[in-house]
Amino acid sequence: MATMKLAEAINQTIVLEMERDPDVLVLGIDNCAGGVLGVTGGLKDRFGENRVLDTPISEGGYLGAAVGAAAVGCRPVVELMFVDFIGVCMDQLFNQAAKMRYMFGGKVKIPLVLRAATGGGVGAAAQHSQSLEAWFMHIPGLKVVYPSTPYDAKGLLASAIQDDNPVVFLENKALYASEGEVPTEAYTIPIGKADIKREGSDVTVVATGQMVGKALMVAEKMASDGVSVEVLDPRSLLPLDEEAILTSVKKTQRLVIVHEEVAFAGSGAEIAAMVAEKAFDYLDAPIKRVAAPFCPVPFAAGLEAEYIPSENRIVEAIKAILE
Amino acid sequence: MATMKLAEAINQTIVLEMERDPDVLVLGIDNCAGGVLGVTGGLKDRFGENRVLDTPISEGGYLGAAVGAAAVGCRPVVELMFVDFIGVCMDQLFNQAAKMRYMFGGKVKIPLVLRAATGGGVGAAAQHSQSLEAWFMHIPGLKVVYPSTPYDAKGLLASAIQDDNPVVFLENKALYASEGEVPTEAYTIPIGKADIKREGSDVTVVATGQMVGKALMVAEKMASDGVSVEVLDPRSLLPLDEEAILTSVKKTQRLVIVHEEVAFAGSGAEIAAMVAEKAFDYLDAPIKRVAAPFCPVPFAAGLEAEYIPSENRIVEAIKAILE
Amino acid sequence: MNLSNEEKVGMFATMLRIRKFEEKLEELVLTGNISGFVHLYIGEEAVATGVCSALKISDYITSTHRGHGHLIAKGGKTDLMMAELFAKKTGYCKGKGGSMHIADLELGILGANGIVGAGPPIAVGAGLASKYKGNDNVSVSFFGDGASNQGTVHEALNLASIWKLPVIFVIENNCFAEFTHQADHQCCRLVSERAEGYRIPSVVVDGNDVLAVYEATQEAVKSAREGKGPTMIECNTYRIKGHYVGDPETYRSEEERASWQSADKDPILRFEKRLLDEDIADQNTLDSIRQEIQDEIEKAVEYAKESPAPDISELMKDVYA
Amino acid sequence: MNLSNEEKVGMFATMLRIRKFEEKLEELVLTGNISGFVHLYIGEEAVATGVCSALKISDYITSTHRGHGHLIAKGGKTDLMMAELFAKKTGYCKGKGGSMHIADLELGILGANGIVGAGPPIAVGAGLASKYKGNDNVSVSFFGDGASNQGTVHEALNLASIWKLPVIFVIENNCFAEFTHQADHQCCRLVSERAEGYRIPSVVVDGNDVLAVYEATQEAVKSAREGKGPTMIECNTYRIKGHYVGDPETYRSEEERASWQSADKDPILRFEKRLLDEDIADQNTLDSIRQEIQDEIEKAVEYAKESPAPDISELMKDVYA
Ligand SMILES: Cc1ncc(C[n+]2csc(CCOP(=O)(O)OP(=O)(O)O)c2C)c(N)n1
Ligand SMILES: Cc1ncc(C[n+]2csc(CCOP(=O)(O)OP(=O)(O)O)c2C)c(N)n1
Ligand SMILES: [Mg+2]
Ligand SMILES: [Mg+2]
Repeated sequence: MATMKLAEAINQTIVLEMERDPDVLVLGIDNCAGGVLGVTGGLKDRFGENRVLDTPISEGGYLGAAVGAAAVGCRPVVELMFVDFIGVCMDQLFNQAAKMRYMFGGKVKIPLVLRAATGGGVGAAAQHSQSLEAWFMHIPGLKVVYPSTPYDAKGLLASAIQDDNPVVFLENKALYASEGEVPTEAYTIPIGKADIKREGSDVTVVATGQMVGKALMVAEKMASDGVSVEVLDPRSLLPLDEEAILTSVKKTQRLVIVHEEVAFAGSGAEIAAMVAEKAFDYLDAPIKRVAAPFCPVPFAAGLEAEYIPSENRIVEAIKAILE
Repeated sequence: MATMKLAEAINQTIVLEMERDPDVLVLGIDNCAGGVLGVTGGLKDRFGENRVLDTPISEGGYLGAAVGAAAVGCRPVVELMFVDFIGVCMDQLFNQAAKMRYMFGGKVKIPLVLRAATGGGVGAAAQHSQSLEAWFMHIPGLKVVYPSTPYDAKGLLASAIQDDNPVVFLENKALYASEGEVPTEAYTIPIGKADIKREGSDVTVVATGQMVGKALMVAEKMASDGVSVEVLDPRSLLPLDEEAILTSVKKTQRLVIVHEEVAFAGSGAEIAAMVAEKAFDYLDAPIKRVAAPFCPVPFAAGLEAEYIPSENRIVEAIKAILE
Repeated sequence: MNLSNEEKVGMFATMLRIRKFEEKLEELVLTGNISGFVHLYIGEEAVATGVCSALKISDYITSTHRGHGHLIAKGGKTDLMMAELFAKKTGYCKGKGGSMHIADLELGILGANGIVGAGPPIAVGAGLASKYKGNDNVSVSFFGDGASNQGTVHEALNLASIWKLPVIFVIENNCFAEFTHQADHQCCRLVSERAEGYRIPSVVVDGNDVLAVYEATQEAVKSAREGKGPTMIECNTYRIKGHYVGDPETYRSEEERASWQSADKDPILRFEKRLLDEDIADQNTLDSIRQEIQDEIEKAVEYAKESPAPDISELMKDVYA
Repeated sequence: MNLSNEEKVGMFATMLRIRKFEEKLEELVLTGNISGFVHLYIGEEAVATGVCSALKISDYITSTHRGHGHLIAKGGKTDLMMAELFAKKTGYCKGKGGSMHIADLELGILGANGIVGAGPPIAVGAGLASKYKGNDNVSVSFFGDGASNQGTVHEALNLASIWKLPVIFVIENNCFAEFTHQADHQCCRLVSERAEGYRIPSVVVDGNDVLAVYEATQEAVKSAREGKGPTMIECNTYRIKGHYVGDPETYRSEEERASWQSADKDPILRFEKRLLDEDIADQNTLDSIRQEIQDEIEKAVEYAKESPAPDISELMKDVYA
C-alpha cells in the first residue's frame, strides 16, 4: 500500500499495463511532455516515442487512428485532455469504435481506452468544465467508467485497458490531487460493479465523481442527526450495476441521485427511470436528483460554486424525502 | 387547408419564411438539387444561389459558418442530412451555438435551425438510422423540436426559424411521406407546448416521432377493450412541457413512454425521472419505457422491425401497468 | 511493371467481377429484392483493381460508402457480399451491416463506411500498428473527391506524414460528390494539389487505366514498405451510375455520362482491347472468364436467396466482445 | 503604405497596451488574484496590432484561447477585459466567460474560443453574411500553427475559397502548440504552404514587424472588399511566455526563448527603435505613452477589483435569448 494521488494512480496503472502488454500504446496531445493534465509524465522516457505518441491538434484524426490500431491488434490508451473536446471527434467514438463490432457481425474487437478530464471547480469555464456522462451512456457498444478514488481508478483503468471493447474513462479534475491508499502491485476491479462507499438504512444516495466525497461528508454529518445514509458509487455508468442500486433502494426505500452534469437528460435520469420502473413498489418517496442547473458552466467562482452540487443541496434533498 | 406530406410541409415553411424574412439562408449538402432527403427542392430556383448554398462535405465547417452568420444577423437553416452525422460537427452545436450567448454574458443571439433526419425503418443500418434526441436535450442553450405530423412540422418549423436561439429540428424519416391536413397560410406553433393527440383516462402514453402514430393505433385498438389511453406528444423535448405531462399523469396515474432511440439514457429517462420526482404521489404503477434495445440499428429488415418499438410492445407495456 | 500475362488476365477478371456484381445488384435493387442505400462502383473498377493488385492479403484497406469494388478487388467473396446485401445470416456481417458496413478482417478489409471521411484516420491507425509492430503491412485508404473536404481527411494526411507511416491515400476523383460536381465543391483542379502541404509525395493517374493505377500503387507500396512514409495517388475516373440506385440524376447530362462509357474510356473495354491487341489473351479466354464470372454472380445470388435471414435472437449479439 | 506618423505611434501604443496588460495579468495570476487558464500574448503583439490596424470597427474577427491581444488591438476596453478576468459583473461577459470567451459584438469581436480550430468556420460565416448582405465588412480569423492541423480549419479554408468570401486567415506561427514544436506537429515548414491547395493566395511576413503585418493585411483587406475572396497571411513570431501561466516549460531552452527577446527581435523594442530612428516620434512622446498605458492598466485593475462579483441570480440568465 502507498498513499497516492488519483493522477499518480492513473499514471502508475498505465505504466504497469504497458509493461505487461506490449500492445498497449499511448496517444495524446503533449503526452511526451507529461500532458497538460499532468497524468502521462515519465511515460515517454520509459517506453519511447514509438509507444508514447504526441498527436497534433486533430482529435478526430488521432482517435480514428486509435480505432484503426485497435482493430488490427493494438490497445491504444488515448488522452482527449478535456471531455469538452469530444465534439470534434464524437464520430470516431460512437459511429466507428462503438459500432464496428456490431456492424461487422462480430468480426472485430476495438480494445481502446479514451481518457478524459471531466467536471468543474477550477474556474475553467464553459468549454473546459463539462460533464457529459449521459452522452456516452447512450452509446451501445461502449463502456463508461468513472472512478471516485485513487484505488478505484487504478483497478478500473487496468480493467479498461484489458477490456476488448472501447471504454471511456472519466477523470474528475477536482479529484486529480485527491489522495488515497493504493496497493503498489497490479490489480483489477471489474467494470460494472458498483461499490457501497458507506452503508446506511434510511436513504440511498447514488453519487459519481467528486460527488461521492460530498455524499460521504453529508452521510457523516447526518449520522449525528440519526439519519443513516447509504452511499453507492456505481463506478461505471455503462454497464450500470442496476442490481446493486435496486438492492440498496429496496432496503432504504428512498433514493437521491447526485451528479455533476446538468440534471436534464443527465445520467441520473436513467438511474431514476430504471428505479421508477423496477423498484416502484419499494419506493416510499419521490426520487430526487441533485445535479447542475440547466446552464453552461460559469467562470466566476461564486457562480461556479453555486453551479456545482453542494453538500447543502444534498442534505436538503435527503431531508425533503425523509419528511 | 391542403393535404400534404411532411416533407412538403417543411419545404413550404422554408419558402414562406424565406419570403417573409430576407435574413433566412439555407445551407446544406446538395440542397440546390433538392437534397438527398428530397426536402429542399425548388428553393434554389426560387431564391437563388446566394441564399440557398450547396456545401462541401464538411459539416463542422458549414455548421460553424452558420453559427458565424447567425451571430452577425442572418437566420441560417442548415440541413445536416442524417442526424447520425452530428458526430463530426457536434462541437459547433454544443460548445459554440448553444453556449455563445451565455459565455458572452448575453451579448449575442444565435438564431439557427439545424434540420436532421432521424430514425429507422428504411434499411439504412447503424450509421443512417439513429435517434439521438437525448444528446440534444442535454445541451443548455439549445431547443429541440420533434414533430409527428405535417401540421405540427409546419407550425413548429416556422417558430424554430423565428426563434432567436439555436434549434435542432428533427424529422422522422419514416414520416416524410406521411400525409396530413395543413393550412396553406403561414402559422406558428409555440415551441414548448405539448399536444394531447388523444384524450384518455386510464394511462398516459408520451410518444414522439413515428411512435405517436403507433400509440394512436394502440389507443384505438385498446378502446374497444375498454382501456382509455391518453396520447401526449411533447412536440418539443427542450423545453419540455413538464406541466402538460404532469397534468396528464395526475389524471391517469399511469405512464408509458415510447420513443425510437435506445431506452438507456434516452429522452424517456428524463421524462420518467421528472415524473418520478414531481408526480410520485399520483403514480399507481411503475413507469414503463418502450424504446429501442441497447444495440446499434441492424440492417436486416426482420431485425430492424424487432428493433423499432412496435404496437405490440406498447400494448404489453400498458397492460403490464394496468394489472 | 512486372506483371505476368496471367496476372493481367486476373486483373481483367477482377474488374469484370466488380462490374457484373454491380450490374446484378442494380437490377436486384430496382426489382425490390434488395433494400437500403446502394452506391455502385460501375466505371471505377480500374481503381480498386489496380490498387489491390499491388497489395498482399495482410495489407489493410479502408473503404467507403461505395465499397463493393474495393472489397472484391481485395479478395472479398461475392457470395458472402451478396448474402449481406440480401440481409442474410450467411452474409459478411450476418445481415447486420449491409452495403455500407461490409468488412473482412482476415483479408485486411477494415470496413466500408457510412460516414464520409471516417476511413482515412482508421487506415492511419492500421499503418501506425504496422510500424509499431515492425511488420511490413501497408494501409490503403480509398476516398472520394467529396470526402477530401472533410476535416478528418486533412487530419489523417497530417498524421501519416509526421509519423511517416506506411499509408497510401487513394483518391477516387470521380467528378462528383453526390449531386455536386467536383469543380463546385473545391477550387483545386485536383485533390492531390493539397498533398504537398503535408509533404506527401503524390501522383496523378488515369484512373480508368488499370495498369497505370497498378504501377503507381506498386511504387507507393514499395516506398511504404521501405519505411519512406505515405503517398497520395489520385485516380481520375467517373461515376457512371447515379450516386445511389434510384438517384434521379438531374444534375448532369446524358451526353456527359455516355462519353465515359465509350470504348476508349470505359476501363474494362479499354483493358480488354489491350489484352487482345498485345496478345496477352485471346477472345476465347476472355469470353470464358466472362462466363465464369456471370456464373459466379448467379450462384452468389442463389446462395444469398437461399440463405436464412438472421434469427431475431441475433439482435442483441455482437454489441460487446 | 499610407500610415501617418500618428497612426504609427498609435500602433506602438496598441502593442504596448497589450504587453502591459499581459504582464500585469501574469503577475495577478501568479499572486492568486486571478484564476482559470490564462494564455499570454507576449511577444506576438505585432500580429494582432498590424492586422487590426488595417480593419474598420465593423469588420469581424474571431480569436482564440490566446485572445487578449486580438481584443485589445480590435478596440477592446482593458477595464472591461480586466473586470472579466477578475470574474466581475462589470466584465465583458458579466464574469461568466473569463479569458477564453471574451467577445464584443459592437467591435466586431466574435469571441475568443476555448476550442482550438472553432473560430475559422465562424469567421467564414460572418464573411458569408457580409457577402450576402452586400456590405463590405471583412472577417479575420486568427489561429495558430497548432490549430492549422484541426479539420475544421481545413474545412473553413475550403468554404471561404469556393464561396469567394471576404475572409482573411491570419496564422500566428509562434513555433509552438502547447508544449510541441511546430516542426513536430506538421512537416511543412510553413502553414501557408497549404494555401495553394485551396487556391487561396498567401503571404508570409515577419510577424514581429508590425508594419509588415499591417501592409500584408491592408492588401488582403482591399482584395476582400473588392470581392476577390480570401487571403492567408502567415505571421512568423514566437511565444515568449509558457503556453499558460504556470507552464513549467520543460520543452524549450532558456537560450531559445531569450533570443526572441533581444532588441532586434522583440516586436515592441524593434518598433520603438524604428520610430525613433525615422524621427516619427521622440523618446519623450513614447515615454509618456508608456506612462499613460501603465496608468490605464492600473486603473483597469482598480476598476476590476472594486467591481462587484456577479450576483447568484445571474447564474441562470443569458442561457436563452
Ligand atoms: C459525414 C457525412 N456527410 C455526408 C454524408 C452523405 N454522403 C454520402 S456519400 C456522399 C458523397 C461522397 O462523395 P465522394 O467522397 O466524392 O465519393 P463518391 O460518392 O463520389 O464515391 C455524401 C455527401 C455522409 N455519408 N457522411
Ligand atoms: C479541440 C481542442 N483540442 C485541444 C485543445 C487544448 N489546447 C489549447 S491551446 C492548444 C495549442 C494551440 O496551439 P496553436 O494553435 O499553435 O496556438 P498558440 O497556443 O500557439 O497560440 C491546445 C492543444 C483545445 N483547447 N481544443
Ligand atoms: Mg466523388
Ligand atoms: Mg502556436
